[in-house]
Amino acid sequence: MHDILEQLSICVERGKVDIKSPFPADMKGREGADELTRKAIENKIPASKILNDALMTGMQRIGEKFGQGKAFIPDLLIAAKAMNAAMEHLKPFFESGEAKHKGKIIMGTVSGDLHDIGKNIVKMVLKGSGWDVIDLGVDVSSQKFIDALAEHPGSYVGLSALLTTTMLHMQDTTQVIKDTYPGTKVFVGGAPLSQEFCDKIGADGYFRDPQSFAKYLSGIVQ
Amino acid sequence: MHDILEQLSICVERGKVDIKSPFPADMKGREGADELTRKAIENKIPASKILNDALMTGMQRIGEKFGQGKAFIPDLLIAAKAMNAAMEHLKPFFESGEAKHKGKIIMGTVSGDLHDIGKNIVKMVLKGSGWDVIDLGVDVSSQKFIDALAEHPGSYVGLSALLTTTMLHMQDTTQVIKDTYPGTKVFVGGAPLSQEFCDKIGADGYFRDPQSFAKYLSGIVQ
Amino acid sequence: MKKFNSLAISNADDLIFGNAQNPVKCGNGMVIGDGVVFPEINFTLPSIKISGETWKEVLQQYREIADNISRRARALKAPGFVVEFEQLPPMTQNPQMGAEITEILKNALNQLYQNDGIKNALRVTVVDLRDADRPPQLRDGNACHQTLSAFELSAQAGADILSIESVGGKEIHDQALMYADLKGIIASLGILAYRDVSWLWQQIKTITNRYNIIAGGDTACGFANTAMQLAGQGMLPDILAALVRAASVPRSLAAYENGAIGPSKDCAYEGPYIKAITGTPISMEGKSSCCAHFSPLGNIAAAAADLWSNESVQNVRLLSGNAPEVFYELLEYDCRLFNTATKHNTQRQLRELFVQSDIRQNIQALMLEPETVLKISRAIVEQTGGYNQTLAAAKTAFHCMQQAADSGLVHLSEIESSWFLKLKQELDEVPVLEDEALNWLYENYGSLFIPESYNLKNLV
Amino acid sequence: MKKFNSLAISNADDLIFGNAQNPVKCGNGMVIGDGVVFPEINFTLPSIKISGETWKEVLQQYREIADNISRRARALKAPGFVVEFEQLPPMTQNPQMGAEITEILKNALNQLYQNDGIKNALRVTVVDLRDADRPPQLRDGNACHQTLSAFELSAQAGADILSIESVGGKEIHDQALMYADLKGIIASLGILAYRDVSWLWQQIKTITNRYNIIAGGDTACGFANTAMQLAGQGMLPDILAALVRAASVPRSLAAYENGAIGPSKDCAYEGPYIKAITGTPISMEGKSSCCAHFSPLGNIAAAAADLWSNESVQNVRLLSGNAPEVFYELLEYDCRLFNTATKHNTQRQLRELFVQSDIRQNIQALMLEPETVLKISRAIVEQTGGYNQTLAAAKTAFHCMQQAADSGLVHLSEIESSWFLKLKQELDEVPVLEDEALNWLYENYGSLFIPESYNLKNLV
Ligand code: B12
Ligand code: B12
Repeated sequence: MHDILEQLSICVERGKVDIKSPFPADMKGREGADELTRKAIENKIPASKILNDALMTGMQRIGEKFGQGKAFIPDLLIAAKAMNAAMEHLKPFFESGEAKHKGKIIMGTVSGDLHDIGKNIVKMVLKGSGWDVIDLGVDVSSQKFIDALAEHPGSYVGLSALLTTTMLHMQDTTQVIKDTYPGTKVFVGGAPLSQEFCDKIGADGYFRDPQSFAKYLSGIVQ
Repeated sequence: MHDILEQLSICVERGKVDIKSPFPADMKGREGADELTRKAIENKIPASKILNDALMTGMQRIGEKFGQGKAFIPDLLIAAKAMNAAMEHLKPFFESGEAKHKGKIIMGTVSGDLHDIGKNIVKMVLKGSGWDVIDLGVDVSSQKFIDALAEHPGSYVGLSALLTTTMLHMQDTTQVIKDTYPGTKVFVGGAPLSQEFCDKIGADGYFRDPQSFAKYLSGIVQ
Repeated sequence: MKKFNSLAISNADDLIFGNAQNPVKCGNGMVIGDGVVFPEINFTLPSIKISGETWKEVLQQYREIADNISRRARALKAPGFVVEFEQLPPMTQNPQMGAEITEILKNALNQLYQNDGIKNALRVTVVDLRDADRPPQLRDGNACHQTLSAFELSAQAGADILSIESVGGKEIHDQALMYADLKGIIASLGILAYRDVSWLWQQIKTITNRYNIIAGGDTACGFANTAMQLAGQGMLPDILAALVRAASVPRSLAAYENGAIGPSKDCAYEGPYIKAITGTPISMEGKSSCCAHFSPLGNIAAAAADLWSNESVQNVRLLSGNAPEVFYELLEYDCRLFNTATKHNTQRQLRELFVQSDIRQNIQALMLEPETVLKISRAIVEQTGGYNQTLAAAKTAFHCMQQAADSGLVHLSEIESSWFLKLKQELDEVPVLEDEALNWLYENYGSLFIPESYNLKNLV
Repeated sequence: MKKFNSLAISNADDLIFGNAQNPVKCGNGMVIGDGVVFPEINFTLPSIKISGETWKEVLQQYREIADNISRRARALKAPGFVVEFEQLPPMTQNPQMGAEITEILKNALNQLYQNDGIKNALRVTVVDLRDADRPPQLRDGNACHQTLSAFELSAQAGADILSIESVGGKEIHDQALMYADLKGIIASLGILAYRDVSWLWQQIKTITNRYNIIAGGDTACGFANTAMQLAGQGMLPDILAALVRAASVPRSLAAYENGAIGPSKDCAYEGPYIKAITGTPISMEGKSSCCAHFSPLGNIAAAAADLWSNESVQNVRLLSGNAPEVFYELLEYDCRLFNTATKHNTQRQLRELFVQSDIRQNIQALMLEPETVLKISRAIVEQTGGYNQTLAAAKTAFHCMQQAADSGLVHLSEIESSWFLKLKQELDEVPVLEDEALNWLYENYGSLFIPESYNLKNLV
């Protein structure tokens, strides 16, 4: 593989945005994702090759490390920053200016519930593994999910709840979604949930953490 | 009240069967339920008066003490023994030879479950408060309950279960009973149960202990 | 048959958590009773019927439990633990069912050991199906054969330790308890239960020998814990429950006379006696088994524990996670405390705190107080034969309670006191000779048991 | 406003469970922090929607919980306990709902005291509804008014102690935490959260004064416990969670500067700092709150507790009974142990065992180690103003962690070590001046918060 691409993938993996960025300490003063992408383009490496062989590779590596407990959320986010810096240069080469997405997922914390940290993490991890996530925020009514599905037909839906008293809203929400858009897959998560509860309310899957959710989703699109 | 009756009620309450019985220690050598009942009859006190004013009164007093945590199961059983000794003399005076019962209750531990201590205690307490209890034992199938109801129409039913895996048999059993004999009241109890579970399976009442069950039953027959 | 004529532990100071004279090695690198207290985590199914249709789901439940506990063990950097798989009736009735679950659990434990170095062992407790019939047939018949076959298949499937809550004698004891009939209680425990436990453990021992695994131990759960539960609900006097506790020791000891080597079973609160007499490591449950039953012994139960158990909890969801992993974490923290004390050489002080925190609250706690344990244990080993031992245990227990009440250590309520007098009188009337007691059993409870079940001749 | 310029407890030996310099009297005969540790039992609804239709059932749930706990307290002959009623959102949104439940609980507690002499007090924690909007309006608007009105109605309905888990500054902190952005973390805690807590507790204090009840305390739950949860799930470094813990102290301290007198809130693990600085009795949760969340601090959390809590558990059925009574029993046994140690004058040894059992396992535990608590507390009281205090706390915490790692007390994994270097570097770059930090906040997170909510001028 091209040396520049290898270096670039490392910059993404380790979150080295540009030459000025202080992290990681051992790469201080060296060129980052920004500079290396420019160089790669100058070297006439095809944009799709840069994207796939360097940027995606780097993201994938940090994602795997995260899955193995060898990286944290901030590592993912910083890698994403480096990736974004690189993408700025690649945008003109892609029609839509965006990398190809695996699909769309509409996410939200259900009605009455304001806990969103878990949901946000799921969002991040899914984004990191190539999904287009539409985040409806917290305290989201069934109607809002329906509206979002109207706007983004064929999306998957992910519901989050952290309270024993709001998790039951997942039931109506799932019901309404399935009634209005039959065939829509609805996934659920959040600390008080269980597989049993998921089965009871007729949702299509429960996941305890974003990693297993992402793995499952990758499975169904392949 | 007649002095003999007062003494007799004390013998029943305290479980003094006859002159030879060593308990209670402070009544050693004194006449017991056996002798005093004979005396009462000799004194031409009407049998129904002996039953109501002495025997039942004694049983009621010990039952109340039990309810207040001032007596134990063996106290109840020993009182019942004294009562039975007295009843031997009264039998000829009653048509059926039995005191008037409040009603019949069919009891059993459900299919697959062998725990019976709790059920037996419930039985004792109910008997003590005037109910006719038909005990079907442990590991009782739905069919056996139906058979018993055929034999004792109009009875209440009490189901017991101690295992999380057998409590679900209460559901079918209740169902079958209600289908076959609509209007039959089914009550449930046992350590893993809850009001919620009772509601879910469509039973008519859950009680955590025999005292509250007995209190409730007395309420509905009045 | 082994006879225990003297105490393995004769100084109360040495009757302490984490240390047993004869540690037990088993499973994946586990050594029990050699200085460290480990959790013994137990669990059961949530409300679910066991049938062909639900079988997949049942297996999935056990898989989930094993995964969750493993994750918690890793997160807490646990040194090791024991898992108890307590079968439910259909799993023993169809021993291949129990075996299938045993295998799932064993595989998960093997993996945890290989990947993370966390030591572990699997205890399988089968259901004593012989309890199903009244009167029960104990040495023959379908229930007996199924029970023994469940042991066999569990061993084959990977169990490291076998246990049972055996029920011989209970057909009498259940009734005798209700009447607070000490003659019946002592005869059923000392003659019937003692004989059944002896016979049963010979059978189990031949199986564990064949598979080179551990014969754990039995428990008087159906006797003494029932009494404890009933006392807790205000149905029986506490002093009676305490008496039954002591009187049940010889019957459980019979397992060790016949080949069991521990760890004893968690719900056997007679554990400290077994440890004092035989030097066997013991499993105990206390405050952290609140999920399974309330208890007047929450802290004092820890005094001599080598495994520390939660008794049992359904696989239901709590706010933090599923109940089995939740209680696993709780046990792990308890064990950290025990083991830190041992490391700092302050284990005796900690034990003293456990003892002192319960001893004044309920007379049942007295039965687990180390000096009392030794006193009663001594009375037991001075006797030979189950009946003599049981009667001696009861009498000594009564004596200890009397002293505790007299000295003001424990306050007895008014009804407890009046029962105290009653029981004292009754105890004096219990036959001293086993034969006499046996005759009395035949006379008073003859219809309730089958003499052949105990290899006794039918007197009639 | 009170200023704390020195430590109420300057000797680590005195930072110990059961004893606070300024005990709090409240409720039915309760005195907290005067030598005895009491349980603080918390509970919540099982899976059930709160609506007009279910309201009767909801009330019935709370009645059942109160009955069950009372029965347990009687059975265990408990000297006393605190109940926390933590409201759920609809109960604060409709404060008369919260009040109705408060009344039910209070009546049950009054009865228990009258009939059985068991001391007790009722803490009511309302929901900080202001969190609902982004950016949140903190000092005005519907959510703010409802929240304050819930305090008022709870007080009227019989609350003895008021608490809240307030959220000012969280709108920034949530984001900053994800990026491990120390500048954002310290500024949001030290400037925004500090200002909001100060204002909010002035409001609460006027209410508690009016009803002559107790202003309990606040908690950095949404900040530091979130970080702890995330670290527990492998999402954030432990060292970051530890840092946030220390950095959240000044923000919670602001409640005490403005009238709170304790007991602090259970989930505020900053409690020991509050106790060291102000002498206030504190509520802590540890291993026995495993029902509510897993924790790397199960034992060490007990070191300085005056109330010992289970955080929260749903009213679901376990094998022994309902979960709230189950956890109540567990807490009671824990407290027996604490109090027995105090009675035997071995409380310091027991505390040492709690500390030593966790300290090597996870660096977050270091933040609760008494000497470390005092070191960081000292650094805090030497500064004035929330921002300076927060920065000093973070720096001192970092220093303590460095020492612990260097001395080998704690072992850091490879990624933890690499993050250690990263955070060290970042910490050096955090602005020393509050104004500078504020400007930086405007620049980097300006769109996420409303300056008026903090009585700050809008810089743009
Ligand atoms: C932080 C926190 C808060 C913060 C919320 C901050 C925020 N912006 O989210 C604040 C302080 C505001 C808060 C408020 C309240 N909270 Co709160 N809170 C917590 C706490 C401590 C941590 C939650 C958290 O963020 N965890 C970390 C994240 C990463 O984990 P997670 O959410 O479980 O998400 C993970 C998985 O579940 C999964 N996941 C999540 N969603 C989804 C979705 C899908 C589709 C999939 C596949 C996976 C998935 O992936 C995530 C990453 O692994 C918990 C305690 C606990 N044990 O969870 C209490 C807790 C949830 N809160 C509780 C309570 C009671 C409340 C309040 C009512 C308190 C009060 N009286 O004020 C209010 C309610 C506000 C409201 N209307 O919602 C209770 C719930 C009790 C109950 N009855 O259910 C808990 C359990 C604490 C307790 N007392 O025991 N809380
Ligand atoms: C004694 C006992 C036994 C004895 C049973 C003796 C007997 N003849 O009943 C023996 C040793 C035989 C036994 C066996 C088993 N047991 Co068992 N047993 C217990 C124990 C310790 C006490 C039960 C008891 O008698 N309590 C005292 C009585 C008075 O209380 P109660 O039954 O709850 O009844 C009261 C109320 O509930 C109510 N009530 C009861 N019935 C009814 C009915 C009505 C209509 C009403 C209104 C009220 C009511 O009134 C009663 C008086 O107040 C419990 C532990 C516990 N925490 O309960 C385990 C327990 C129930 N057993 C358990 C288990 C697992 C078993 C076995 C499978 C063990 C094994 N592996 O061998 C077998 C199963 C046998 C079978 N097929 O049923 C588990 C259940 C777990 C689960 N999944 O549900 C428990 C919880 C112990 C544990 N491990 O935690 N057990």
